[in-house]
Amino acid sequence: MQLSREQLVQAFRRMCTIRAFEERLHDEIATGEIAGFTHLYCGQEAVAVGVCEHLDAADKIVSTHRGHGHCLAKGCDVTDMMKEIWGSSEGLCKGRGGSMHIADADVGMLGANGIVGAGAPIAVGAAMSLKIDGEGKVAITFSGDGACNQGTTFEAMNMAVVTKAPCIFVFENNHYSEHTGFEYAVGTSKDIASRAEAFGMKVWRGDGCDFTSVYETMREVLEYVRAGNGPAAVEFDTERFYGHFEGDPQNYRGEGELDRIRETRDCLKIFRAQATGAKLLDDAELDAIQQAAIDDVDAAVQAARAAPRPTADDVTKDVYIEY
Amino acid sequence: MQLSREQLVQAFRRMCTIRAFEERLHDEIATGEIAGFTHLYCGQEAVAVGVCEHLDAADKIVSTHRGHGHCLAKGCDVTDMMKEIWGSSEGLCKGRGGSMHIADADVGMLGANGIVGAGAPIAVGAAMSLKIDGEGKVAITFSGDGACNQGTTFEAMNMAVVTKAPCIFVFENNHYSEHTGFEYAVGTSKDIASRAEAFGMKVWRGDGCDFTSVYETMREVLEYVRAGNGPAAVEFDTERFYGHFEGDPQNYRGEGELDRIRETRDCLKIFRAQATGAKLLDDAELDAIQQAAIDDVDAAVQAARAAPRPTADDVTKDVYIEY
Amino acid sequence: MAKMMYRDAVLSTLHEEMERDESIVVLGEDVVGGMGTAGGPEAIGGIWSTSTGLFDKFGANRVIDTPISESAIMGAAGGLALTGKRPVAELMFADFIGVSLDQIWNQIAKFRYMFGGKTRCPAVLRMAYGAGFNAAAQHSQSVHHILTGMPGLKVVMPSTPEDVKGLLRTALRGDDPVIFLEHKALYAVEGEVPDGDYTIPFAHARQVRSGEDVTIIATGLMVGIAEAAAEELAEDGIGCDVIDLRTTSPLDEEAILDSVEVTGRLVIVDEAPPRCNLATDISAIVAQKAFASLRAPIEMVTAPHSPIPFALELEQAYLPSSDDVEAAVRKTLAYR
Amino acid sequence: MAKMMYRDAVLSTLHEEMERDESIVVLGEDVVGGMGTAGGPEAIGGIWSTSTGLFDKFGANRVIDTPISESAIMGAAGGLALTGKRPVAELMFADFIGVSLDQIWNQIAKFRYMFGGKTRCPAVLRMAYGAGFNAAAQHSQSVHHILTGMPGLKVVMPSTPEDVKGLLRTALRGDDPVIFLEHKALYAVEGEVPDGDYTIPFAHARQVRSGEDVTIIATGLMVGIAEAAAEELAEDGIGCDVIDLRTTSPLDEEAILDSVEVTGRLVIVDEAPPRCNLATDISAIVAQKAFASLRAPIEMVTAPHSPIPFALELEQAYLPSSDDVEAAVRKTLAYR
Ligand SMILES: Cc1ncc(C[n+]2csc(CCOP(=O)(O)OP(=O)(O)O)c2C)c(N)n1
Ligand SMILES: Cc1ncc(C[n+]2csc(CCOP(=O)(O)OP(=O)(O)O)c2C)c(N)n1
Ligand SMILES: [Mg+2]
Ligand SMILES: [Mg+2]
Repeated sequence: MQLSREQLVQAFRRMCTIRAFEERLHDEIATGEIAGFTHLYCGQEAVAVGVCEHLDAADKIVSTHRGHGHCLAKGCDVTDMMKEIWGSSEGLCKGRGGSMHIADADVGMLGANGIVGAGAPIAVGAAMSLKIDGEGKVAITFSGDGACNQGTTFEAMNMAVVTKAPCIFVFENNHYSEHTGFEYAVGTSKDIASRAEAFGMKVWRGDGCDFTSVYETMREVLEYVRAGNGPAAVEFDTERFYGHFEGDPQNYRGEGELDRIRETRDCLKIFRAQATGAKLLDDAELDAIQQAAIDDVDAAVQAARAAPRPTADDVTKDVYIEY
Repeated sequence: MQLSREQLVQAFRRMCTIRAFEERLHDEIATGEIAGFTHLYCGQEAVAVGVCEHLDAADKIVSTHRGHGHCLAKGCDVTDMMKEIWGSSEGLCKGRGGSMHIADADVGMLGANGIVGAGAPIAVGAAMSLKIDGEGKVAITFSGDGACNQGTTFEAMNMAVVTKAPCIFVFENNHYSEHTGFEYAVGTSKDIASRAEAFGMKVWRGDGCDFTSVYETMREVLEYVRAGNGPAAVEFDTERFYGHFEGDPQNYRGEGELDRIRETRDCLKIFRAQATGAKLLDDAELDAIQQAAIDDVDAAVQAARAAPRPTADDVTKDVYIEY
Repeated sequence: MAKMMYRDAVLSTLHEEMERDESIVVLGEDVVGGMGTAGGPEAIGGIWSTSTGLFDKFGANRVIDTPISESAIMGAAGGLALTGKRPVAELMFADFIGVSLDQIWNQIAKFRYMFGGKTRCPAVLRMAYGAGFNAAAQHSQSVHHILTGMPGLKVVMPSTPEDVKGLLRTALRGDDPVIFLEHKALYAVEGEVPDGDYTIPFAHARQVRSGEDVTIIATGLMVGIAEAAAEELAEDGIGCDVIDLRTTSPLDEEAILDSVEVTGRLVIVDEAPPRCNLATDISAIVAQKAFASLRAPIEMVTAPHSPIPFALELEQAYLPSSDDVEAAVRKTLAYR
Repeated sequence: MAKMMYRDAVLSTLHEEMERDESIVVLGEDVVGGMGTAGGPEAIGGIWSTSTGLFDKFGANRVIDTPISESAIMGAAGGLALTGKRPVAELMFADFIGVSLDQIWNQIAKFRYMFGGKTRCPAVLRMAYGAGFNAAAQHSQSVHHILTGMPGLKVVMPSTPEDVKGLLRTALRGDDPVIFLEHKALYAVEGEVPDGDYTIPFAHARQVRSGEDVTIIATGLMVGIAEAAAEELAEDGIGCDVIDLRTTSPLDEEAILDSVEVTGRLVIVDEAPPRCNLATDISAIVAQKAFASLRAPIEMVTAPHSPIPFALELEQAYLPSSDDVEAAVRKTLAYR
């Protein structure tokens, strides 16, 4: 761990915020208060944070249906997000987008996306744009192991290589797409990074449950891409703690699988062990950070509950700028 | 060359038929008699014939916009095809399809295709079907170097691997997609077979201007796929003698490039050199075969010119079987 | 007669027909569920529970779980259908025609025509459509109008479990490509289903309710909305002839024109946005072919020209309601 | 005033606007041509010659030749537009929305709405459409009805070089996504083009010819067909009010309704097949909003419900002709 204390605190704080956000949603959804499909990011926090801690608002990211973690890591406001998920007119997208369509261009977050694989081409376009601007900024697209089978993902990788766009393809391999195992759906190669490599891209691999691994891997990747070498790809091995969406009974999991990953592959635990082991932060400090995140999320939920609701006239607004 | 004399004669005859067919179309199109877009297969004959000589009518192929060669190699009738290209109601597709949509399910030819990359998924479906039938038959899809950038092609390869479909992806790399060089459009890898390999497929490479190379490569590929090992891919390096479509001035070619490939990469010349060198066939025999092909094509053109024309009522026929 | 949910009508028909006809093959994402996991095949079925048990009964060759590759799924359906099989390919959400339209529109719909009538392509493409789940702009759309406009496709929109069974059988026994649109908000709805091997022919609309004052035309989820409005209006002595089209292509023009000839007034309910949709289509047919019968402007009750919003209140306002239908009926009746 | 071909109107406008506005970026297959070849960039332009010289003038960052990956092209346009650029993305044939619809329909069209109005997505998606080249079922289609039905998109269908320039400028200076449909059979047509930096606002139809007996509405290639029919009919003293819509979304409803109010008779010409197309759309609007003015059934002249055939005679029979329009006008006039 080569980060400063401050950096470590910030990273842990962000991971804890995502965790608290998702855990809370898990509880709230069970009560029926939240509408629509919600896909929780719990378990993968180290990826979003390990990637986004390297970025500023001028760097862009494009996300997936499982987008809360990426949004929070990129700097979307916790309360505005919660209001959005609650469907308030004060939500980050005025209640029109919901969980699967959260976006905030001001912080470089170009949208969660309900269509699996749709993000990658958009990120390539953003990267073309950043290349024109010439300031060493990058566009990053997150994709799951399932999304890596969608034709658009492949097209985007090739297009990025051909146009030398500063685009980074981050694959979060959590071993499942819905109820289907990665072992089945990703051919006999079972290797996402190699597919990217076959397009002539430089690729990296890392442990997506270990913040340090993600962070240090991304340092190299970003150095390479910011230097104008064209696109790159990274595959992170990670874990999904909850079901595909809320309501999924997860009976495709092996016996004890969830307990095992919660025990041995929890990025917060791993971070804690590393930080305390290296005597950079102690348990009390970490506990306090974790609690602060929980409190923040609680405040966001209270705000979301109290926030104003949209009305029927809002339906047809913002379809066009002028019509 | 390990083929029997008979097999060699047949292969050469087929290659010559394709060549004669395309050369004649080249002339006829210049006179304005043929409507629509026509993409000639001249130069690539060894691929279509080297592949299809291994197949019978129960094996299926799916082709591209540059489909005449595949059709003829698979056994579509020369005259019926010519009538189709002329737009006659007696054409193989009753004048409704034209050059880009020739098909004949009776001989296992599931269609040329105007949409680049659309054939591969169709071939995977045909392969799934043949797998159910369990008789060791295969489905083959031909794709160009340009088509290998279309998302559908990638999806199809992965899907074939996952479902262990007896599908063979034959890539004809003629170095150009329309006016764009392969060197530009196929990423920095410049290697189509490796992309296929990254999906976990076994791949082969061969010289698409050398019938023997194609034929012997395909012998291995087919043995592998017919044995139930799942899909495979082959990349053949080949040459396109005419423009992308008729009318293309080809000013993207290097100086003397066309002369050079006509001289050194003509599959008919290469075949002739091999056959005469090995004393399997002599020049007079080969000349006679070539002339017979030209005569056949001429007869087909005469027939097409004289063939009946479709009428307005034909427009709405065969949209549905019943409606 | 048995009571059955709409989704079970899909499932039981697939079971029955696959047993009857060996050439039927099912494919799609998670149609088996659990492939490549510790839980194993069928650990969990597809998200709509419309394929449960098929894999166990018919095996891996006929029940094919696919990667997330909709173009390849639709394309494979085309290839299967061209080679003697009867694929039933599932798009988990109809919105995913966005990533697979070419295979549906430019391939499957056109094979027979382009190939001179020599091939048949009996592909049944099932897709869950419609709003009502707060699934927002990319998981709630109606696509029937897009597909109805495409020659070569047949488009089916069952509104009851009974119709699901009868129409799905017809789809599976016909030789043309069929788009089978299942409304998400109907999956859990129960209804009586006749016993026996009945089929419902295409282009035979169902008269949901008869009346002589106004014709109301609807499909899918909108049938219930229209019916509710009609019930409400009946209390005021207004008689609505409610017609469920069942299939939009082919279309039962006769049923529409016959009804309008009697009522002279027409309201069309369409869950899609207003432009170039099925409501305009029916309206145009009537304005051309039953002009003399029309006694008032044709009213259309549709979603607005906007994407589908997420929030409860917004989606509710977005969707046509029985109040909207009622208002439209009263409006057309008020016209003199 | 200068005489100019339709295709050159596209090209010259792109040259002028790219000079004026640095944020405009062009991308598509062979928009440079010759990349990765011995001939080098611009060895040969795109097949429509609508981007010639752009690469040499504006360089590789702003004129981006792409692989054959239409989804990625459209998606990249979305990403460019979301980050402050004004992409002009070309689909070589409109039929290729089949392989790229998701990015157009579910992404570009909806970003602004889904993201709560905080973003703008000024992507101009140019595509060559229409029949007349015997290019058969997959390279000849009209897609305006499909895209007009999609909220969030604007759809432009210029019929003259003058309109190409004025409308393309408006598209490039607006902040919403625009589908710019160029008819293949018009590319080589010449017309007068005004000098100066004029623009043509959307939803402003053009009165092609005035008349008081029948209204004829058309777009794109069909405008000339309608005009020819009107000329023919004028010889018999029949006055046709021919309206070129120019944009189908937004739509100049007023121009349509005003004309029908005068004529009471309406013929709509649409190159698309008959179901759920623009003709039904206009018909429905009129049957609802100008019912009282209508004196005869609304006639629609469209392609038949079939894919587009290849052979000369078949394609000719497939396409609406001025004879068809003339017959429809006479039919509506004969109605009492
Ligand atoms: C084009 C498309 N196909 C299918 C779906 C339904 N779907 C949503 S998420 C998902 C699985 C995605 O798996 P993966 O990419 O591994 O992401 P994860 O859920 O594991 O984060 C599927 C099939 C969709 N939303 N879009
Ligand atoms: C989806 C789609 N995109 C673009 C085109 C236009 N087009 C037709 S052929 C072609 C080039 C294909 O190149 P390649 O696959 O190498 O085949 P070749 O022409 O060399 O045989 C293009 C771009 C098309 N027909 N379909
Ligand atoms: Mg996953
Ligand atoms: Mg090529």
